[in-house]
Amino acid sequence: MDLAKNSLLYLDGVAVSFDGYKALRGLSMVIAPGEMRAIIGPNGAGKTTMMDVITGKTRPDEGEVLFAGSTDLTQMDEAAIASLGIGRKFQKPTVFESQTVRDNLVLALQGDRGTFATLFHRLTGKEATRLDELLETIKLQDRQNELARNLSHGQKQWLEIGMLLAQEPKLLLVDEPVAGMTDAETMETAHLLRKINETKSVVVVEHDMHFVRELGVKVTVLHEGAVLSEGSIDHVANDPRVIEVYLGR
Amino acid sequence: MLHSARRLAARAFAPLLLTFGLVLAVLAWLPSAAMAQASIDAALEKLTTDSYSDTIDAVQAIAVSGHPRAAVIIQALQGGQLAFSAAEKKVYVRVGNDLQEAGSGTAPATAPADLADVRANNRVRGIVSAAMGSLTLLNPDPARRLEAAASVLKSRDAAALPALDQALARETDPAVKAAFAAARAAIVLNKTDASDNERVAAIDLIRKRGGQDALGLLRGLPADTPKRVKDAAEAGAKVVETQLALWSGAQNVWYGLSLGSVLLLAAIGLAITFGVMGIINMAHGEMVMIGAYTTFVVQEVIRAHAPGLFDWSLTIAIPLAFLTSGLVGVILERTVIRWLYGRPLETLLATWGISLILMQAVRTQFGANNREVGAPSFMSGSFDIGHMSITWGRLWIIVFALAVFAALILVLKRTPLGLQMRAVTQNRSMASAMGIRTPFVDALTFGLGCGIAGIAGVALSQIDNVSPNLGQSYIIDSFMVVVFGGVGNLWGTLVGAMTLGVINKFLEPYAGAVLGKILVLVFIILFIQKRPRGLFALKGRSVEA
Amino acid sequence: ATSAALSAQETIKVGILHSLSGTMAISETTLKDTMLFLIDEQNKKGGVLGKKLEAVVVDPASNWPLFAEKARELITKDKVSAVFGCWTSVSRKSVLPVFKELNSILFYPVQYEGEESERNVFYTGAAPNQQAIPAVDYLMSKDGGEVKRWVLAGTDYVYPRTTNKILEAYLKSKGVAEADIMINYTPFGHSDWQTIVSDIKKFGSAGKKTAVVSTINGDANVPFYKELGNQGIKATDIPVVAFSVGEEELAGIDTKPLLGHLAAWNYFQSVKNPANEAFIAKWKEFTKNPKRVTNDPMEAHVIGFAMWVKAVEKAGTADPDKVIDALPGIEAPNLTGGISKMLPNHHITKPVLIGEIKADGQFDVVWQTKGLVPGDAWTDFLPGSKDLEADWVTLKCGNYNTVTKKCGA
Amino acid sequence: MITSFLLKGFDRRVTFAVLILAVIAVAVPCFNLYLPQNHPLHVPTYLVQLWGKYAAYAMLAVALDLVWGYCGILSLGHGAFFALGGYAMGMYLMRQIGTRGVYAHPILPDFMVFLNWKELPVTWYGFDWFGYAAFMVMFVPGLLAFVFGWFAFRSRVTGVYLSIITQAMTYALLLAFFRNDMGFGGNNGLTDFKDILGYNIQADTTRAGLFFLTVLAVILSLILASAIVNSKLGKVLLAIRDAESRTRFIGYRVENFKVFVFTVSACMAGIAGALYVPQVGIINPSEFSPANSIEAVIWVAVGGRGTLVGAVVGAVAVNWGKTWFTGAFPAYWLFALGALFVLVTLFLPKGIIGTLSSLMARRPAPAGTLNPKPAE
Amino acid sequence: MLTVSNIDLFYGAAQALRSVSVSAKAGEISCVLGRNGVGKTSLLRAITGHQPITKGSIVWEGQDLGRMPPYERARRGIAFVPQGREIFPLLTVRENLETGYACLPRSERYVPDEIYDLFPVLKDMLWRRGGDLSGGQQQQLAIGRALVTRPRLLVLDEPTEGIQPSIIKDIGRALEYLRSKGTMAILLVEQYFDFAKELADSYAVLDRGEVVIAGTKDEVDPEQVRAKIAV
Ligand SMILES: Nc1ncnc2c1ncn2[C@@H]1O[C@H](COP(=O)(O)OP(=O)(O)OP(=O)(O)O)[C@@H](O)[C@H]1O
Ligand SMILES: Nc1ncnc2c1ncn2[C@@H]1O[C@H](COP(=O)(O)OP(=O)(O)OP(=O)(O)O)[C@@H](O)[C@H]1O
Ligand SMILES: NC(N)=O
Ligand SMILES: [Mg+2]
Ligand SMILES: [Mg+2]
Repeated sequence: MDLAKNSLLYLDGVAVSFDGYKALRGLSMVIAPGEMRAIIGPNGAGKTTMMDVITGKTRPDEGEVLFAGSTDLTQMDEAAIASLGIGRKFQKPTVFESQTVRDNLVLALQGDRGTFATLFHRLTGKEATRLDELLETIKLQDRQNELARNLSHGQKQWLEIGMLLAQEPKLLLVDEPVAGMTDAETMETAHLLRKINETKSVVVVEHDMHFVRELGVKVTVLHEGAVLSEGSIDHVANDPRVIEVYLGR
Repeated sequence: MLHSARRLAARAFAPLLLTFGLVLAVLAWLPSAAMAQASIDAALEKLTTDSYSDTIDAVQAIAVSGHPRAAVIIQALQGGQLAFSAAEKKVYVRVGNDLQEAGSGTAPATAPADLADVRANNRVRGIVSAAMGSLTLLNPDPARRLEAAASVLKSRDAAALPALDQALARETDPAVKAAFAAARAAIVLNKTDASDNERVAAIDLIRKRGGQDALGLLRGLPADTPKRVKDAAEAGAKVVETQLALWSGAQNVWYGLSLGSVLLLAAIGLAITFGVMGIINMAHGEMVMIGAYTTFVVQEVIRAHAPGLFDWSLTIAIPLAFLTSGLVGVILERTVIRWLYGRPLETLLATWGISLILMQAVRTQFGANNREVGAPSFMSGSFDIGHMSITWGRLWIIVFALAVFAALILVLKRTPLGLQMRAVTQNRSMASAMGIRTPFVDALTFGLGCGIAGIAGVALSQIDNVSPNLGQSYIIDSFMVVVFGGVGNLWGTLVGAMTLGVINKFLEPYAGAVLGKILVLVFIILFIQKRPRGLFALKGRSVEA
Repeated sequence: ATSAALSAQETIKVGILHSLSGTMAISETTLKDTMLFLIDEQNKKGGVLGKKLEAVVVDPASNWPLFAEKARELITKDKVSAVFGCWTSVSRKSVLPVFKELNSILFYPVQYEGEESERNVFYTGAAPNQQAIPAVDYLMSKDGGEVKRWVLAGTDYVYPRTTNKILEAYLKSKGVAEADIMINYTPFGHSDWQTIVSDIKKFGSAGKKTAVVSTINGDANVPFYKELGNQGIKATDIPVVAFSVGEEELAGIDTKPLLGHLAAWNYFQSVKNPANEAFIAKWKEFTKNPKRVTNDPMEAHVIGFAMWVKAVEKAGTADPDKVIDALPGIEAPNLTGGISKMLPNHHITKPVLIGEIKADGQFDVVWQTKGLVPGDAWTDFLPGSKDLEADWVTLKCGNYNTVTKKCGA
Repeated sequence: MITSFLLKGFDRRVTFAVLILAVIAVAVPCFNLYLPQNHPLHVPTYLVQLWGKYAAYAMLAVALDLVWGYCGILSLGHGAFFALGGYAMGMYLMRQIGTRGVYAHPILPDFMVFLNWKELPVTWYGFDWFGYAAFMVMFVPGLLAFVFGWFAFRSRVTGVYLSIITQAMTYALLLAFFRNDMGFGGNNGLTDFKDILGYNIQADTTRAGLFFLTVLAVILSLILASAIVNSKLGKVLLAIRDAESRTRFIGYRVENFKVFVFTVSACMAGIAGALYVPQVGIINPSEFSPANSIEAVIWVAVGGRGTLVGAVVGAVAVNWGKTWFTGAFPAYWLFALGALFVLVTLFLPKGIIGTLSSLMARRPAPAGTLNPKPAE
Repeated sequence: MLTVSNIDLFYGAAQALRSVSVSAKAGEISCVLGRNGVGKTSLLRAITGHQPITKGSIVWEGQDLGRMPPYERARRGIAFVPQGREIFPLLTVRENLETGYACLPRSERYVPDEIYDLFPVLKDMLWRRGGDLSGGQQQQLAIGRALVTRPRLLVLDEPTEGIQPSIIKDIGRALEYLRSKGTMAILLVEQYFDFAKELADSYAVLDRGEVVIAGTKDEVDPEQVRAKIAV
């Protein structure tokens, strides 16, 4: 129980099935406040499904999902969970296509999300500065007034990362952030995440082993909906079961 | 005997009594030919006054005249083949294009100039058919005897008892025999001079027979009926009532399914153009209408050139309606719809425009009025299952709707074309990259949806107006059905249509047609709250994204 | 719409306000053609007051507010001298204020629920006492089958509801018990009649002679009659007498199974009368269609138009205000052999005919009133209106209360 | 706060439109009332009334564009809100008739007298007072929209499912209002109005005044709608329109936003209906007919979805076309109108205003591809 | 043999490709590299016919493809694995594969076993809807689906995106195998440089819509390429 109390995110025995197919089978995991965790695992292991469960997109059939030791996430909807401070970047980049890059970020900026608050909202100087910072981070300053639909695949990835940052969540769930990025960008992203981790907790899913190594954090390996192995990157990379199902020879 | 028969016949409740009078007269007393001739001549003269009451007197007189041509004359009147000349005071029977003098059967030298039909109104027709029916208690055709039994059951007249007893004694066919027995029981039950035991036995028999008529009989006893009989009748009525309630449940299901099949037919084409292709096809109803007009044209051509084929008219119309509506669909797809893929909401605007154009085109070509589409003989009439009546037309429509549905499912799920259709509508550019000729498949899919709507038009022409507005009256229901069932799921459309049909038919008797319809709409609204993606919702990641 | 061949000085314009599209086009298109035909005929005779008549046709598209808009357009923009138009009561209600405001003339040719008499409107169709009540009287007579049990089936709107209310009161006054009256309403365009027809069948199987009085309107009729045929309800068992089914409607139905069902109107195409035969012949010629039928509302326009022409000639001007005053008292022959007269209440005198459906889609007239029945704007069978009287000649009032002796009070 | 909020509404397009509308609002009544009949600029009363009707339609279109164009809620039932507003106004006008009805009943409207009603139904209480009626004009449609939206949006009914249940709603109301038992005049509806706030409803001055008020209402609704869509809430609406579930994941309560615009829009539609009724002189159940609501959607599409000003232009253009066609070619006008709709979709894919503004921005539409974005 | 010469491509007014030339030969793997948004995908869309070009030519097996629609190109042996997978979401895995039959003669309408050998997961999931698969599974399906058409030119847009390391290796081996058959030209767009380097027979590096480095693996220094991408 202590484990749960002192954790930021606590999953215990989470099971999800779709029309009989068991995507998660008793997944348990604990993320401590301020921790960054890398999650790897074969295609179809259930990584994205796990994030769906945490963010309220999918209701688990069984198991406990607690945030900050006590908040039961399984009883809340997406918006409520997001307001708790859990932000997410999707595996397939999803941005608001018919709005400008800048407006995408404005929407994501932290702030009161109430109906009337947004109706009468005016952009403060602080917010504007923050926007410029973010645009610089994601290298889209010169495209800030373009519609998001005109971005290339990789640029959308960046924009989505920017939106995640704009929310300033307590916990960031990042699903395959470097897919479609060049090696150099991959490294940059790793640094970015590490910097963020100074103040926030991060859960990152990736298949890029260089990237995971660069993060230098504890790694959890999922397989068939449950934890297969956990530990440092070197530990899991040498685990024969991980090599068998995931890394290959 | 004759005398008493005549006196009875003169009474107000004449028709059936007269019938039995005739039977008895024939059986018991053969009048001399001369007397018959005299009475029929007097009667025939009455037919030339063009007055309904004279006609009724004449029919009654002819019926009891015993004249050899009596049946011919009455039959002619029934068939509208009896004509008269007021100037000559003569009556003629039309036989094809020839005339026969009614009394003699000889052909007149010249046809009279002022020949006019002997007219009949409902009252005359009632008496005529009773007179004709009189012969049928002993008719060689068992079906006719059954009808005769039914009419006796309805009349419950004690005077018919002896004839009925006689017929009963001779009867060999068990079904007819049962019917005769029931008719007899109906008479006995209402006969004040029958013994209580006889009447209770009759009640028993009627109760066993059951049905709406039985209920009417058991509940409609005269006021002076002894208590014992009354109680027995009431007990019997209760039994019949429960049984009828069950049957009426079944009947409602049947009505519901048959309404459902109409909804299904109307919606199924839309399940393709809207459900599969995502086109908000407001012109769907007009495709149905075009199918109905195709049926009309086919029937016109058949009527004009090959009347013998009339019973085949729908069979011929089905492929033609499919092709006509389908072709219109293909043309529309190639000229308008194809520019709108990826802009589904704009298809609403364009197809609405198309619908206006098609409606007005049909109005200009065929006029604003309803057009007559007839029913082939195999779709007319009805039969009974227990105490439930099933009309052939409705039965065929259900069968037809299910057949169309099955065919469509097969095409979509089991043929390469079906796979290509689904692939194209799910991701047009990727389908193209896989080598699928998307323009061809698009045109064909839209054409298929429209063609099926056209087929629906053939069936709907049997139960509804064939007018330029035909489509408008189905478009809303069609969308409701497709959406209620779950967009993109054909099975949903089937189950949705049947569910809405049955619900509607169960609400209607309690709430009335108007409130019933309102309640069905409210039901749909509430149901969608529970299942926001319809009855058979598509599930899974791609849908929820 | 104006054929601008003649300048406004030389012609008298006549507005035609009938739906040519939408749900009512089915009924109203024919009336537009009738008016064109009548105007054509009149022009052949030299027009009116030495001027040619000019038809102005617009399409109010079965849309009630559009009726008002189009009426206003006809009167103010096209400056027509009179308008012939409308079918449904709601369309008439919609244009009424316009005609009153702009003081023009409307000839309304369709049977309706009554309870109205306006200075600017001339009602050439039947009031309830010219159709519904005689029809019921006939069914209660020996020839009509001495009906004891009644189904009042109608479309759920004002005309059927009012008519049925009047009929219910009337039947009860004739000693019919509550239990022997079944009232049923259906929505516009109702197409699934299975339940209702089987209910009627049930209601009629109680041993008493039963009849259906149908105020079912428009498109719903075809499926209704088809279902009657399918379920084998014959006129000799349960006759149906309809108030809104005429030759035009029957043209769209296979009438063989409907033999003997009835309709009550003030005119049938089959009426044997030289004037009628001449009219039918010319009509077929005008429409170039030998199968084209005629019907009651057409005859109403024939009478109304003839009256208007006479009134214009009497007044010596087509000015609506003068013509309105000239119209009451004008007589014009109807097509059934009588002379109809415009009454001070702006309704006319008409014969009432009962016809049975024949196999060829025509009606066989089986009964008719001895003379002409004057149309009654305010029915005597409803408490609210039995004291009211309309008289635009002496009282100059459409709703004079005979008890309080005041207009509109 | 409110003024600075409303000022956001004045973007270039709206400001331009507001100016033009303001000129029309003043000029048309003046030209009607103060210029002699034979003056070339004189506006006949029937045109004042006709254009007043178009203005009411335009307001309905703006309301619809707000929910459809910006939030992706394709309501096929907006005619119901319009009609409810219209009925509220009609009931007020009906009560103003007083003893001038044909049966001269001091309280009951004519149709109640002749259907034998003995007393005024509760639903009619208070409608003799204009303030109450004016309140109900907004309150009834607003409440219906709020309740309907509350349930539907909470249950996450979206897309065509929502469209179809809004259609079911208006269809059910159509059938209900047809029934005489409802006490709203059945099929004939409410008509034969005499005066409004003591002014004769048929007087030219009243007509001109109503016209002015209606155009003013259009102006206000344009500004309000524009302010809403230009606010941050407007961006949230767009986000919901394009990716509803994504919007949830960044913490917005989508259902609240939807209920908010849906209700605001319904109130607007109700006011439009209330302004419409005294000008056309009748309100009856056919206003609930699903086809009317679809037509309103079509006005918006013709003018340009998601442009607000386009809604005004579309409503006026289509209705003016209808007026003209039905008079000029009564037998063929449906061909013309139908063709208009087809041609607009094919050649002006963003509607009149949408296409105009992209032309002015000199940004040619993405070339060539029929399907730039493959379906997901 | 595919020869793309001097093509220009526009999105509205924005130019995405400027006089780009690349080529691909049977039995070789040609790699296109570049940072985000430089026009790699645009180039492939031009080749497969999803986006029209305004200048230049694309010649395949001696024929100028001009404005030929994508399905005609597919019928001429060009198969496409797009970025973002583009699975038919409501078709089952099997049906997704069978869409490839459209450009095959009746006798060849089957799914070659090699595909299941390469991606065993597909075999287990034949009856699952494509849209329900995980991202990596979808990517495997997209590659398998392209192979069903027995292409002579295989165009792949970042095929390793989202795929687990062991399968990336398998894909690499598969591409080598396909190359070794000698009948198929392969055009590969990649960001994962090490993977590309292993396979590439020739390089084309794009920057801002222009080819900045081009040549065979012998002519071009891989480190130079890596540096160019890293800028
Ligand atoms: N809605 C669904 N219906 C059926 N199966 C599903 C559904 N959602 C996920 N699955 C299955 O659940 C499993 C886990 O999927 P998930 O997306 O979580 O995998 P993943 O670990 O994120 O894989 P990848 O690395 O490829 O992204 C997969 O086998 C997938 O096919
Ligand atoms: N549909 C479009 N409309 C307008 N501009 C577009 C469109 N698609 C791409 N672009 C722009 O064209 C340029 C090239 O895009 P492309 O998708 O070809 O890049 P890419 O090299 O594939 O990038 P990535 O590695 O991110 O996939 C980018 O700047 C992008 O913003
Ligand atoms: N007046 C009628 N028939 O509506
Ligand atoms: Mg995943
Ligand atoms: Mg790319």
